[in-house]
Amino acid sequence: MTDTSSTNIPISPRQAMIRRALRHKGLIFGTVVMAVVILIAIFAPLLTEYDPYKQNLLTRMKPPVLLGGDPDHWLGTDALGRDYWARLAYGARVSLTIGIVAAVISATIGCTLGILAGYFGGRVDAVVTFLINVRLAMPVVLVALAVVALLGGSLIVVISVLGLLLWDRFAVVLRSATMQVRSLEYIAAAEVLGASLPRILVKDILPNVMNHLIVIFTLEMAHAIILEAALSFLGLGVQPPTPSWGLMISEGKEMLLFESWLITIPGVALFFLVLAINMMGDGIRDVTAPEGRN
Amino acid sequence: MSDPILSIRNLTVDLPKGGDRQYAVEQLSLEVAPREIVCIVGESGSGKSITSFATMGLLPKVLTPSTGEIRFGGQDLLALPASEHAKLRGSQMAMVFQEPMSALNPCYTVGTQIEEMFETHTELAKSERKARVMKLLEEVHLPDPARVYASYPHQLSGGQRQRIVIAMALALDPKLLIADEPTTALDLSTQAQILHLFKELREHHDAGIMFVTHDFDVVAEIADRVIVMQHGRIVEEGSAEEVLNRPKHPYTRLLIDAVPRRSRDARGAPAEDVLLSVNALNKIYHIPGNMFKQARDVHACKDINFSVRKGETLGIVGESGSGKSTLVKCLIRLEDPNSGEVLINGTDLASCSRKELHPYRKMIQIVFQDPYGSLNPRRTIGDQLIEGPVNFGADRAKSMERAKELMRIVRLDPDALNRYPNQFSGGQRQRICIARALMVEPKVLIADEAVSALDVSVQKEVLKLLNEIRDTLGLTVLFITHDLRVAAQVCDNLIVMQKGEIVERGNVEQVFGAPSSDYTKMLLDAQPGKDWDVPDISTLPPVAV
Amino acid sequence: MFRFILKRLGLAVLVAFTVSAISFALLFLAGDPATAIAGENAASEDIAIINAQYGFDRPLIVQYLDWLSKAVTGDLGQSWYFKLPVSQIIGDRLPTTMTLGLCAISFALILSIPMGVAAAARPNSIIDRFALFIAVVGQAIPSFWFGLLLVVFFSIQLGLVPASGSGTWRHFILPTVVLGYYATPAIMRLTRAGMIEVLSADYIRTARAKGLPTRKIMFKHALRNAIIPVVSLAAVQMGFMLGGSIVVESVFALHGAGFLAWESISRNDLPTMQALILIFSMFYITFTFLADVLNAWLDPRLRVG
Amino acid sequence: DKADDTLRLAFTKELETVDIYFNSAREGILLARAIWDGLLYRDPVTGEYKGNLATEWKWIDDVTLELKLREGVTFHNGEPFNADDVVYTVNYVANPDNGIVVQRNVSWMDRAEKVDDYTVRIILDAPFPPAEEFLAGPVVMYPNEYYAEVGPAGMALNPIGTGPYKVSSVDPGLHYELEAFDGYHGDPRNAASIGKIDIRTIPDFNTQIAEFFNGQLDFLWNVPADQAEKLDAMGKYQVENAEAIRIGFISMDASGRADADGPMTNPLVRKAVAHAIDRQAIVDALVKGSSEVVHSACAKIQFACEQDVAQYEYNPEKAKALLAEAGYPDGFEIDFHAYRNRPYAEAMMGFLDEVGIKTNLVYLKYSALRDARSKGEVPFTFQTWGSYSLADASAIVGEHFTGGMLDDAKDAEVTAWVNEADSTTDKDKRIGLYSKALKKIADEAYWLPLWSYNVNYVMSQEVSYAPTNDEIVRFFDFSWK
Ligand SMILES: Nc1ncnc2c1ncn2[C@@H]1O[C@H](COP(=O)(O)OP(=O)(O)OP(=O)(O)O)[C@@H](O)[C@H]1O
Ligand SMILES: Nc1ncnc2c1ncn2[C@@H]1O[C@H](COP(=O)(O)OP(=O)(O)OP(=O)(O)O)[C@@H](O)[C@H]1O
Ligand SMILES: [Mg+2]
Ligand SMILES: [Mg+2]
Repeated sequence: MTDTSSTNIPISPRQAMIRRALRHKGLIFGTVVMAVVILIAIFAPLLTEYDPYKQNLLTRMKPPVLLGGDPDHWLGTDALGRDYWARLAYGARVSLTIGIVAAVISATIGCTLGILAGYFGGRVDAVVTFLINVRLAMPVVLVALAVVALLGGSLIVVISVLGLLLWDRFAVVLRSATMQVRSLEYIAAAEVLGASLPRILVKDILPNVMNHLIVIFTLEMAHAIILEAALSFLGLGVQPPTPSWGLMISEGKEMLLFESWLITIPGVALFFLVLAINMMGDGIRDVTAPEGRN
Repeated sequence: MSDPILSIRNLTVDLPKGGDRQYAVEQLSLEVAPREIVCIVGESGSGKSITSFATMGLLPKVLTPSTGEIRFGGQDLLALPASEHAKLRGSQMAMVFQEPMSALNPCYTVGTQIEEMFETHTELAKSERKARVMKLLEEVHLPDPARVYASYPHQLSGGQRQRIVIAMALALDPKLLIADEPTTALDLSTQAQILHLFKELREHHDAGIMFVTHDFDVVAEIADRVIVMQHGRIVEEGSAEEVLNRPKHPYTRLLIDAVPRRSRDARGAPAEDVLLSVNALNKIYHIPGNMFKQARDVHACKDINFSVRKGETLGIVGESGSGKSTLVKCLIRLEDPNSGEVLINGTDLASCSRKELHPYRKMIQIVFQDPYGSLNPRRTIGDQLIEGPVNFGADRAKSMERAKELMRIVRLDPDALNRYPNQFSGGQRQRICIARALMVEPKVLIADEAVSALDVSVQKEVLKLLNEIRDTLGLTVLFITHDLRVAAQVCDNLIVMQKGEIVERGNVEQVFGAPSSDYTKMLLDAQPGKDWDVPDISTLPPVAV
Repeated sequence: MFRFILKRLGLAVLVAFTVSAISFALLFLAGDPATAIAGENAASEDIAIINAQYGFDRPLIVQYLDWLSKAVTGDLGQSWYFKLPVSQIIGDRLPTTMTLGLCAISFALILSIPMGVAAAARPNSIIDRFALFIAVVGQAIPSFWFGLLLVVFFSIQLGLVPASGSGTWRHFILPTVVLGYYATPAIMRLTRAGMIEVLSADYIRTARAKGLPTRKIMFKHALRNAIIPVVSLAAVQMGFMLGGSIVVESVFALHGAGFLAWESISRNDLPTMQALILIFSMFYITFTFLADVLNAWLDPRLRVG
Repeated sequence: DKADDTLRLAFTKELETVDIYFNSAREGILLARAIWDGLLYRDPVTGEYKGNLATEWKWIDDVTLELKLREGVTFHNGEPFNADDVVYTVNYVANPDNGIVVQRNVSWMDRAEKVDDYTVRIILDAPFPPAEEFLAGPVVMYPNEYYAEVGPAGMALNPIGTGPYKVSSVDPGLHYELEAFDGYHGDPRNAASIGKIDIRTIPDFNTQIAEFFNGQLDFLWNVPADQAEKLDAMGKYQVENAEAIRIGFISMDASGRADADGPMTNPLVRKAVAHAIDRQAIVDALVKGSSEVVHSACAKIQFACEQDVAQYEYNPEKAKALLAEAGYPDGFEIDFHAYRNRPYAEAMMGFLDEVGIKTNLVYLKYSALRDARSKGEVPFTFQTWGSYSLADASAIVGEHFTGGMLDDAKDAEVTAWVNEADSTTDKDKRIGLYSKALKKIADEAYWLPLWSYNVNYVMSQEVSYAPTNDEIVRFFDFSWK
């Protein structure tokens, strides 16, 4: 008498997730906007014939076509006469790179610390908790600003500083998520079955904290992008002439009261990108852990 | 009999789309009279709780009663506006829930929480309210009412909390008291006291009591009338005596048949050679304090000594927190014991380093209690089954063959190997866990409350399977349980633990027939439904369905 | 309990020391103090004099210990830039930042807690969606942009509030909104999630079975439990706000400690920087400590064992 | 505004201290000119030196200057001004132990001696031709009794001078209130016309403009060119432009300190750089105002600033050819350091890019960049120099071409000429020596001088003020219309 009628939930967790995802408006909005930005970033050279670095001091600060500008430059030109659309399109690359790489760095640090603390507990946990406290107690924005101010803000410096700055949330969340997973009996079962530590971490812990990881990753990615803009605002973001959106905002800020489109265009682009990433993060959380929201 | 307080007619509650079935309860009719305990029994998901929630007006928003009426005190509750219904709650009808641990707000003293009843529903002055609360606390036999009054829930034990909830329910002398599995989460001894309290209530108050449970022993202990539910429908109804001893409906018969007997299944005696022995094992947990609490030590296992022979089934019984799980965790080295030895085939596992331990891991395997937490939801069944052999160096393809074979042994479809755990029911998961443990061909199998979370009928199946496997594979089994009946049924020898110590040991007949420790006597005494001899269903006359 | 307070204080001091040691090393390694002291138009010979005068030729660790031993006695040194005692300068600026920080956190709490509660009471309702919208926008809008927009609209166009300065309470309105809004999304989300979780707890069901009115259930029984993690978060956010209000302080010309810190970076005024970092980390530690105490008061499980 | 007779303006940076000897900021100079007097005064329009606290002065020999002091002058606190104040001030600031921030302003003096109550002698270390310029600028007179009592810290919080304005309140770094000094001696400068000056620090320039729109500020200074143009176009405000002594330049690592074999050691490369950048286009599009392209390594209005030097016109083809000749047919890549005017730097990078010189911008705080330069780690940098508003070529050439930390050329010949020029008082000889030095600097293209700077001032309609071309705002010259 083999029990064959094994299921009353006929779909796999992955299928159920996809179904929920397709019904989630925020997630779809976020993903679509992200996809558009990524496509723009990849195909920037095809989308504009202008070189984002090519200046022309004779055609400075031409407003966008909508505000009665030159039809050759539909989004206008910046203070050095560079095509604004070309800078915006190429700038998507920079902003995405900053977001992704900084988040990868901080995820690596934060996850390692968080998972180790959550898994081992005890002394390891005490050390990691201490580190997290140090990190939180340190006004790292200031320290980072100091470092960038003194070392000069190259793309690499900015990304590494942001990466070193944003790991705390990964550590905090993954620590508690790991603790929770760690207390489940399948971890004990795996141990009893002789699984090695790395194997347990990779096969049993990581997949089960993955959704937290992804959600925080998106949040921190958005955070990194917006922080870079803030650094740029204080004059310490990536270096010109690199077309980052944060830098464009910071350059456009000069003329805020007179040519407000200069700051509005990259500002809106940045706003939507960050909005989209956040909505994606929220969506992923809703979809992977539906109990989290309702 | 007087007029019913509550009468439910043709109640149907719809389930949201995509649920297990269309209705949570369907065409349900029942009555509760004053001074009467009506037990509703049925397996998990049969709609017992939904019925009580519908009566209290506490249904979750997604569930809506579609037809029928619930008449209470001359009015139809379903037609009543929510605010009117709220006024009845507490004053006219009250409810006691299953989980005493979480049923009280951790932020307020229990006194305040009981007083709230008077505050909301009466005009009593503060001092009078307090006096009434004190009286209630006495009525539910709480020691030192003044202290309890000022205590926070977490300072009380589960049984005490359940009494608080009952006191709260009785505060305004309601006409109807609904108890939804009020003893399921409690220890045997506490359960006995709470059941006793209910019986007392029936004597001293006029209230009609609707008592939801899934345990026939409890039914036998207190019920006047019994209603049996299955899949949202009432399948049988009658006086307790009738239903318990002469069940008519096949489903009722199935359930009653699954109730474990107090006698041991006949089987051959185990061999003589000792396979596993534990000497002077100690485990102390250090609980670190925080800013507001002292650190303290919990001596979870004290000088544990016992040995198990090859092929023997040793039962370890004891109430919650007595150290059973800690003991087995030390055996399999999920915890490191503070002192003592665990000898298996002459090797001391307790003193092995992690590395040395590895080859011995496969000797002892374990099946845990929680069927939902013991399988990794993100890995396929097959992947988890071959985990063990692969870790011990076996070939993946060969292990997969073995996994298929074991799936057949635990009576599951081998094709299910590439599915995920969430596609299986609790009973099926426990079988998978058993299969997983058996993959590495252990000598000793530990079952830590392996069947406690399952419905009786499923429990019976899994127990049967375990017994079969033990016999065919010649396994030695350590069977941990708090259910004396189950222990009696499957074990050869028993160990009784209390507060980390072994207080009694011997074979089943000795322990049950002539217990030596007071603790064991008390446990035996506390079992509900002692007066009920489970009828032998096969001897009952067949009934047409 | 006394022991644990001691232990906790010890840990706090250790955290503060670690923070100050790290920042000391970073600051002194990355910048050249002498040039900073000399100022922009200083000539080369000026710098050599300064180097000898201040003892920058000593090993870093000696300089740190020297600084630390003075710091514990309350002597935070002299600002290289203002040539005034650091404690005096910071003392002048802290009230502004504290006022701003307190206003902002109050604003954030007053905005986000009721909204989080309302959203949790009716998930997926219009209120919930609106709250979510506020939160998502709050996360995405760069605060300097938001600040400048508010200035353009409320100060220049409508002339309702002053654009900069810290003279009266009206000066604090816009900065409070900008800085407070920054903390709002996190607090609101946590309140909402906490409330949703708590509302499904058994004791809420008990409260309903007691026939309590909804208002009482929401605010007496649910909120008190849901607010506990929010208190911790608010403490952390408050710490961030004090040290992270640079942008807001610079836009609104509020000369608070955050802005002072930022300016000190640009001026390489290391003693001021160093003292501020120490003070900010102390703040963080104090706030989290206060949050723990407050939580213990809110949650007896933490208090009585 | 006129209604309450208060002129409101803003500083962008927090001033470290009002004590002029202990700050090196432009804001400090502004306040100093209002609060204190120098012994001499240089008319900003004619460039002529006039007596101020001294009425007559003459050189006794190359290193001794005798001055007759003005009688009847009192400080804001009532202390009378006399020779003791001068002797005290000069001896205090000339003493290196007192740590005056800008040593160059004071180190040329050795001491002062009192001849009688109203006659003093200032003794120099060595002949110092621009002495008069310094006495008319950064060296101002402090009250001896008061300063001896309160020191720099007290002076910072409650400054006392003889100038047309006295200070009524100081909130260090944040807020200053000045009010007209009734007892001002009134020659050669005007007494104050506007009753009160109120200065706040507003770091964000947009906020300053917002406050200006709101009528909370009456006067904006250092307004960036684009904003000034827009404000002018609004027609509601007065926008004035004035030249500044400050010039911009690119310094190149000719001596190979940063990289001994680097491209910048090759004069052909340096000349290629000079030909590659269209300075005129940048001036027209970005710098604007009264700025002009400069060719000599100093500001035109400075004494001995030779203008007849080699000039490098914009010619990218020639630049490419020179690069090819120098062995870089495909150009090269190099770090380009800068600390201010990022758009100008970016524009130059754009031009360099066209001829094949790839630049990586390293944008640093001034102190960090200066530190890097003094360690010789900077091969190629965009710098500016304001010469402390001193109208003498030594203020810029003397600092950068005499082998010091900021000297990238390390040309022994130039150093010798400049040192000789700076130790003689013979004006013609100085002009000749500077001419030789500046010509060689241009011929070798050690620097690429870029343009002179200008300053934009924006005033509300009520304010009347005629800016001068030395970047200094003189409050006593303001009046209401
Ligand atoms: N909130 C809900 N949403 C959807 N379905 C629900 C909800 N609550 C209960 N159900 C479904 O209603 C049916 C009856 O549930 P009910 O809680 O009454 O069972 P029960 O007999 O009390 O079981 P147990 O013994 O496990 O408490 C089940 O199929 C369950 O899945
Ligand atoms: N990891 C731990 N840290 C601290 N104390 C623990 C830990 N695990 C168990 N304990 C304590 O040890 C004692 C024995 O617990 P154990 O889990 O062994 O009991 P049990 O008999 O298995 O109970 P149950 O029937 O509830 O499973 C309890 O008082 C428990 O609180
Ligand atoms: Mg139920
Ligand atoms: Mg257990």
